[in-house]
Amino acid sequence: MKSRHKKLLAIGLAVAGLGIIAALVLNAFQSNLVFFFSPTQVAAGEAPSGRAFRIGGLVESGSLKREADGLTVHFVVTDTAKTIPVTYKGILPDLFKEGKGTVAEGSLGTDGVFTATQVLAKHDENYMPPEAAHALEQAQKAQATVVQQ
Amino acid sequence: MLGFLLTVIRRDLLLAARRRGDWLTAQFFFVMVVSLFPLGIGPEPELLKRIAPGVVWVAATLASLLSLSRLFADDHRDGSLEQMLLSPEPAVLLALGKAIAHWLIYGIPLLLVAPVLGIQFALPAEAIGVLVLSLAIGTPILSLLGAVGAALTLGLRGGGVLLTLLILPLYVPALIFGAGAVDAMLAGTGVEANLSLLGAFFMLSLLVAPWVSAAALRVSME
Amino acid sequence: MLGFLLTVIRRDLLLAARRRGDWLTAQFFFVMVVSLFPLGIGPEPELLKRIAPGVVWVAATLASLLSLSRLFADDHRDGSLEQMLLSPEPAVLLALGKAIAHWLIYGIPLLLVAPVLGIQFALPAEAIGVLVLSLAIGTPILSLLGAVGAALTLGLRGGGVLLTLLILPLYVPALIFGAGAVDAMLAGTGVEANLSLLGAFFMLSLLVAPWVSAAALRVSME
Amino acid sequence: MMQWASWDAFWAMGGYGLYVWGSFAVTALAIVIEVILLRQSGRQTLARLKRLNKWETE
Amino acid sequence: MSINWYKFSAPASFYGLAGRLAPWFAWAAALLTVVGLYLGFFVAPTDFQQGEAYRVIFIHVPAAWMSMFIYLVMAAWAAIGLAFNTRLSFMMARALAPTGAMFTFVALWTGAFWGKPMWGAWWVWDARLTSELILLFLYVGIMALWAAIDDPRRGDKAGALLALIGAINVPIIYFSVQWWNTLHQGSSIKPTGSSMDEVMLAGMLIMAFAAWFYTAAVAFVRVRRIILERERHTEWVKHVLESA
Amino acid sequence: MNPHPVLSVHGLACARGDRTLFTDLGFELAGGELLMVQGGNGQGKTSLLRLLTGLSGPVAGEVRWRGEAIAKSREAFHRDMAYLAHANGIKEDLTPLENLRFQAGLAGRGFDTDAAEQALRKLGLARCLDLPARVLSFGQRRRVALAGLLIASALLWIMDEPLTGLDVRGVALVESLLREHLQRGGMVVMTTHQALTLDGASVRTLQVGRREDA
Amino acid sequence: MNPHPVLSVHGLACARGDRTLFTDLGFELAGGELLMVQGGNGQGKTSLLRLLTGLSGPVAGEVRWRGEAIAKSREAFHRDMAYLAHANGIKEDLTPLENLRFQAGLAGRGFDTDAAEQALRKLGLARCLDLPARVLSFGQRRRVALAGLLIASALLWIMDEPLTGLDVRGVALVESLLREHLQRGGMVVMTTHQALTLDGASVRTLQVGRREDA
Ligand code: HEM
Ligand SMILES: Nc1ncnc2c1ncn2[C@@H]1O[C@H](COP(=O)(O)OP(=O)(O)OP(=O)(O)O)[C@@H](O)[C@H]1O
Ligand SMILES: Nc1ncnc2c1ncn2[C@@H]1O[C@H](COP(=O)(O)OP(=O)(O)OP(=O)(O)O)[C@@H](O)[C@H]1O
Ligand SMILES: [Mg+2]
Ligand SMILES: [Mg+2]
Repeated sequence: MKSRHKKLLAIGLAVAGLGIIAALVLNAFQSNLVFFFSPTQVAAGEAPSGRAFRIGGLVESGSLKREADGLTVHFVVTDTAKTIPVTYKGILPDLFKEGKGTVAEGSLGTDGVFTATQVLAKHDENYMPPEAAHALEQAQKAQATVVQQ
Repeated sequence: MLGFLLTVIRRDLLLAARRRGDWLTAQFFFVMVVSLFPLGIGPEPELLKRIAPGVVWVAATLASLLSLSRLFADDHRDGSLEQMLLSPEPAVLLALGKAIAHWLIYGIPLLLVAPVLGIQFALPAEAIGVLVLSLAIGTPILSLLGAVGAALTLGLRGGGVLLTLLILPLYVPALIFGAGAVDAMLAGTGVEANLSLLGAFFMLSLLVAPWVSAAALRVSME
Repeated sequence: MLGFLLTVIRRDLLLAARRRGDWLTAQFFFVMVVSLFPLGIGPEPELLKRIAPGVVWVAATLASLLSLSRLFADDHRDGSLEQMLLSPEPAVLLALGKAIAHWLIYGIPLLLVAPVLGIQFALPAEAIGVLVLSLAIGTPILSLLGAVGAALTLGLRGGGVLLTLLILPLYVPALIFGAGAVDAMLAGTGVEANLSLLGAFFMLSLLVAPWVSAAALRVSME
Repeated sequence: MMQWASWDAFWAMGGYGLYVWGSFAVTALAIVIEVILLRQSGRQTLARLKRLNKWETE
Repeated sequence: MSINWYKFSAPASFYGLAGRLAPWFAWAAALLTVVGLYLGFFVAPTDFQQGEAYRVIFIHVPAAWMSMFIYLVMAAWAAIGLAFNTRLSFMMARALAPTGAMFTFVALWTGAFWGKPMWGAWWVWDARLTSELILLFLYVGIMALWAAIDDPRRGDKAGALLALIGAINVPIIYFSVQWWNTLHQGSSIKPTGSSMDEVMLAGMLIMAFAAWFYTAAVAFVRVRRIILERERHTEWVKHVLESA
Repeated sequence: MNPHPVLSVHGLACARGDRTLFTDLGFELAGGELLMVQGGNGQGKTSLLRLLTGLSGPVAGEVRWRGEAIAKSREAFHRDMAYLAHANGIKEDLTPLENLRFQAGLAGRGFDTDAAEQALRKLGLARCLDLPARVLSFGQRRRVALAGLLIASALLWIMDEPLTGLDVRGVALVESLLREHLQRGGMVVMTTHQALTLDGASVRTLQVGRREDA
Repeated sequence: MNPHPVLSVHGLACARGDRTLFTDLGFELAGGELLMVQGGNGQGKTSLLRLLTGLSGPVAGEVRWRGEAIAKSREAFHRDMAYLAHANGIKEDLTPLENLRFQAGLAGRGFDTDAAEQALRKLGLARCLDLPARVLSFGQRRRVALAGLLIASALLWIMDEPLTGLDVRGVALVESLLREHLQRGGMVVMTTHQALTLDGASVRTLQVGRREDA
């Protein structure tokens, strides 16, 4: 084999290899590979069964209830399509609020209630002063009313 | 070219056959590390099943790493590595051949032993299947990357540990995806994503590692 | 006689100081093995806490074993072991000194790092205390027994792996009692029984191991 | 002091003092250590090289 | 004597240049730090969701950026050194690594100290955090390899090879928040614009520049030391040593 | 025979660690010539030989083979050259014959079992053919390495202290091998601290390292 | 001087693996005498020397020191003996001087820094005093080991090919060291394949291995 042929062969193999890599990676990202599962995924049976896993989503507005002991809480995690009720006993992170993101670890009972052993807050990437946030909220509400009308 | 590659592989296989004790010991190490865990952690079956993928994968990693530290060291000490680098054939093939031989000698037996260990940890049959499959894709990665590390640390004192330090960070993705695949199987979620990424990582190592090890070998000879 | 013992220890400390990289790397290896498990097993805190004692103990075992494989090897290769055995002083002191130096160099830092790893695995403070205490009694056992293995496997190829094979079974009791003590702490039962047994095992190794290693050294010189 | 009612409020950081100051303190410490090490090793290198060169020209 | 010793080799002239630049960069870093911290602590408003805890951002983000940026620059120097066998490139790579490791550590530490109050956990094994930890391991591994090899030329090349393979980790760190769903937040600064208040953003960017200048200053000082060591047999170094 | 120098070295400089061993070293060598590299302990003989083989790279200067820099024509050069280093490069677990077989395979050469066996016999290893190299004495191992050199049928031999460990007969044997090789038009670059009798051969010497220590 | 033999060997036999190297070997050595062990490659010289040091045990026979078997009087014997093996026994990370210091400590001897430095200088290592042994050339390392032998002030020197790697000056140096040692009433058992000029010293030879191979 001439050295030019060798070079061509090497380049050909490299290109083929890169192609395979790209295909495999794309395939992987089409499948699920996640730190947590969304309620929709759980509903679709994609989440693990009979063992601990994480769910993530927003805390549904108005769903947060505290029991008398002050530690046990109930809330509902939603991704706007599906919802999962959660119970948790322990201290909640400061950022845990209705309407905000959360990631809860625990297991799903047969009654469809998710018993969490750890609840984390997942915040978004927005940083602004409260006034601005308030103004933004107002604006959004105004827009929403405009749309409704 | 192919002849050279085959000679490199045949030579290492013959040497391994002459030193069967070495080879057996490496396999034994793997079995032993895995078996230590039930001793250290306690015999709770559910717990053991949960940690089985991670433990088997970590043990396989460590077992391969230990044998990898000698991949070029013996040839370096007795001067035959020098002679091989003076061959007219390209050093990439040498590095590739050495990695392939290492996998044949130390990787394949791991695959054969793994099912037994899986049973020891009460893994269900499908999970054992995924475990073996993930190891089959994952252990060659270690042989390839490890060859880079072995070449870089050639002749340094404490090379074995240094090798580990250099290679483990690079190897972490394989560990995560490999153990992740088995875990996903146990959890009843899809294993495909993990295995695809593992495969992609394998292809990447196959493309890159031999060149880097060859360069590293030349550097270490200076 | 004491002078000889001190010379042996001082010499190894000086050599370790000259090669600070080696030493740091061994510590890093320990940290890394422990950190691998969360990657392989998954990040569930409750689970991690459960397996923490076993993982830390197994990792400490492996880290010590790796450095042990070089306990006599370097001295053997460059011929200084031969010279030391030709000293008029008894070889038992040599073996003992080497084991003590090994513990000072590789054992003590493990004790210092262990708390950090305990925190990584979310262990409570008292459990971390017991972990360190159990390691403090257990790691010298490893240095002492490991010296026996290192002497036995001296000059054999693949000595490192063979060493593991020989010594791990002997070390299993230390592992069980050591991890057991921490486990007992976590479970809220008494730790005393485990620690007492560990202490007894330590005394036994201290009495027996140096003699055996000295004899093994002479044998491997033949 | 447009943001803070008092120095106490400043140090309290709205209850997050430990975390905010813990972050900044360790960062400062890391930088100080790096600078000190750099100076030290610079001085050592200089001294060592001087010694070596003198010894070699002897 | 008025011989211009520095004319004779690239390291020699760079030695002088680095010496002249380092103080300027150091002062710039100090100045920017003061301005940045002032903006960050006294001008920037409280955040609407994180309260005062968000102020960790002024050190976390610059440190995280620098940890990745320094790695890339180091790998680039290493690649140049391997390709063209230029001694100075390897020296630059060596001079950068410790500072990169330092910033990686700081990013990890401040991230943990931020995560505890905000997320409710010091540490989780998500993709962003794990890959950043691997970055620290890579830095340490490269430095350990350099330390273990006595022959500087061999050490240079060996470390450079390792640095190059490790470079693949940097895009993984950066894009991890997009590729996988992580607990770590997504990017606040995107090509399309930022989702941050202007004053906050200004403080953060100024602190990032401060970190950049600091890195440059420290690297210059360190590379001067390395140059002296490597070139100690040359006339100009002997001259420098005599006059020092 | 080629009247032009086949191996030529120009302005070679070598540094180990931070010590410069030699600078501006140059020589030319044609077929049938032997170059004896001389110098006391630690003067840089081994370092020079490794530069010549291309195993390490020079700080300055160039080694040329048939007029081309060996860095560029590596393959052709290594096809023509055989290097006997201080380490013998034989595997302890293989018999002498197996050692030679794999050496040939790795060098991309064909292997003739009879020729190899003959070379081993010539070097006085007739009784060791079936033993693993591990049990051979130091001198016997050196002889195996020499046999490897012999069957490589290379044009250029680079030999670092080939006589270490050889007894008196061994030394005489090496001398006759060298003479034969040179007569066939081969070339040799070698070092040794021992005396060597090579009457009739065209021997040149090269002094490495300026200052004499000690 | 002791008129009786100080070192005596009786009916010594040695087997390596399944091969008998020598049987019924005996000799006596008194102060001021040098025993040159001769034999071709692989005849068992190294094996004999290791038997003499007590590092390995004989199949049959006995080595006696001042009339007592060395297996019994190990401590006294090792106080009087120094062994220069093929491996130098020096640590690569220590400087020559540190190496000598620890050697002395490990041998339970006192250490005189000045004397050690002088020995190193005598062996031509003046310029290497501050370097780690790692960067020394092969010949220079051999010289460090020889310096260790020198300051051990032992009565009996056992030396396995002390000349390997030494340049011409080095060989001359060793010759003069040997002469001095013998004149002081010391004893030497050694091997070498090179020629050694020791006029005036009482040199005896011992042939190891019957058959001459090769
Ligand atoms: C140990 C834990 C953490 C690590 C290792 C880490 C790592 C990183 C890294 C490498 C970056 C730079 C990549 C980029 O610019 O996208 C980054 C950016 C950032 N991190 Fe973290 N982080 C940690 C925890 C946190 C926490 C707890 C928060 C907030 C609560 C946070 C907020 C941010 C923000 C706001 C950015 C800037 C994003 C941008 O605009 O690009 N990080 N972090
Ligand atoms: N890293 C280093 N730092 C300083 N000096 C070094 C280093 N490596 C090698 N040297 C020096 O370079 C020289 C090595 O030369 P080389 O091994 O080529 O010698 P040689 O001529 O073959 O000697 P010998 O006859 O003893 O084999 C020695 O003098 C040694 O001290
Ligand atoms: N395990 C074994 N099986 C068979 N033969 C062996 C074994 N070990 C050693 N030998 C033989 O014993 C001899 C070793 O002798 P030794 O090393 O003492 O030789 P020597 O006289 O020192 O030779 P040299 O001059 O080459 O150093 C060799 O001939 C070797 O082949
Ligand atoms: Mg040499
Ligand atoms: Mg011998």
